[in-house]
Amino acid sequence: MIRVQAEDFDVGQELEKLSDGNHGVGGVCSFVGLVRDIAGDKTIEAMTLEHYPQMTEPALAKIEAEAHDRWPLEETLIIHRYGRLEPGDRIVLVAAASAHREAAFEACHFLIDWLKTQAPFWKLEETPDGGQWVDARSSDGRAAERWLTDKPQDKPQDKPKGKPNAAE
Amino acid sequence: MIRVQAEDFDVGQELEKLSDGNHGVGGVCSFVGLVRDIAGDKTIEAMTLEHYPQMTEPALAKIEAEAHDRWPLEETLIIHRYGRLEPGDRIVLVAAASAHREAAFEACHFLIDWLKTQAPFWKLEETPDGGQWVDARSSDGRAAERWLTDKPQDKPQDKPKGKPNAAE
Amino acid sequence: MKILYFAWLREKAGIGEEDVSPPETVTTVAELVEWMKSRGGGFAEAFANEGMVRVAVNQEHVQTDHPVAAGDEIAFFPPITGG
Amino acid sequence: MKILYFAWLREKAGIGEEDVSPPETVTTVAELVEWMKSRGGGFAEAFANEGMVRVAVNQEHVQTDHPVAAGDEIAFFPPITGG
Repeated sequence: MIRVQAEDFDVGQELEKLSDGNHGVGGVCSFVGLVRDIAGDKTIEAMTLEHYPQMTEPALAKIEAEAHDRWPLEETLIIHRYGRLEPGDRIVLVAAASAHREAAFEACHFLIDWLKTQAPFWKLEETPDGGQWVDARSSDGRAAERWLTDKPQDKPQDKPKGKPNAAE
Repeated sequence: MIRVQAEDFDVGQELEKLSDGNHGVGGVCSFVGLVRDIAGDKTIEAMTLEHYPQMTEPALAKIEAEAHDRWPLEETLIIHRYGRLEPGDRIVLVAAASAHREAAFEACHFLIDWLKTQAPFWKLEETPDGGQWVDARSSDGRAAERWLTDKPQDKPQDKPKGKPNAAE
Repeated sequence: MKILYFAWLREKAGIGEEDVSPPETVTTVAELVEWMKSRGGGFAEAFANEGMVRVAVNQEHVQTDHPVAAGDEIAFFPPITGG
Repeated sequence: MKILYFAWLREKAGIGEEDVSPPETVTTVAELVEWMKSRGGGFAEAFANEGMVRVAVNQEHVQTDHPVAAGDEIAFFPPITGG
């Protein structure tokens, strides 16, 4: 599930949908990104997220499909906001629901790492010195790259050893 | 923050508390564990979680303190239910809020892995063949053990390279 | 000392909680387990497979060489399956 | 072809979107960028540091050797800072 929107979202309600009526889900891992009030040594008054509307949804769909290719997932979710946001505001929600917790954690981590480098969004920070476009961080590039070599650790052919139980 | 309770919890409301009024939080990673309706090849009708009340809260507090020792966290949360639960019911919620997403992910993963082996809970599954105590899985033991050797990757002295920005 | 049993240990022992006064020669968890087994019945059954028994003394996970004394709260249970 | 600019490339170019008809010799992204720069002013400035420019042709991330043709939608932007 993918959404690109200016409005805020209700995290509890969104996560509920990932397992609603699906009793095969043992775990839901999620990550919410928020606007901080500092960046390095600068105070942030607000942040404006610009995006490339014609490309954003296809890019998110591709990232989501890639996660489903890599892990045994029941459902995934990406919600990304655009427009002007203030410190404490939610920017993004990614989540993965799976029978097994390792798959949920890895897929969720993958989703946010790939969003950082593959989803066409750009951030303009408002500081006391004026607006400033955020530079891409090399650490985000490295975080995304590790998924190019890492193999999923919880593919169906490589399930946890020992008897599975109903709670993951 | 720690809670042990029979009642369900509101995930959105609980996660909100982790960053409420704290604009230093850039990301909140969470994991919700749910009752599945199958375990191996058995149908699960319900699950009863027994615990050791005098020990549970101290054990959870210790797990939480350990997470704060290892990662730069703003806040953490563990809610664990006990009693009789049915497929689709929430069992546990763990979450970690940090300035940086790597710390949030690792701490959250650590919390659930350690809960699996350190928190005094035992699961009784109701199957068509009767009640069955769940065996501990060797994979859970290994998942917990990796944190005995792994070093946190996002300690203050080892921050992401590149200029930090207000969104994590 | 106060003894607590959980999960299938509780079911096998047939009791959740009891106060016991083992002989003075019982000074460690291992010795306590031996004495427990000597009581026979459900207790012998509960401790038949010692590899499956975990123990906490005064709410702390411990090994079987840990000392036990009058006034301690000692809990026996199978490996944890929380989370 | 339709050209889109985002973030500081948009600010430097002074425009968010335009339709252009480069000469027939322009067949790749790299050649398009060269032609863009030759138009001077804000365009030259936007592309001054090519290492900081990313490109998508018809909504797909591509490298600079990717072909371009009439009818394409070509977007220029700095490295992504989503999430």
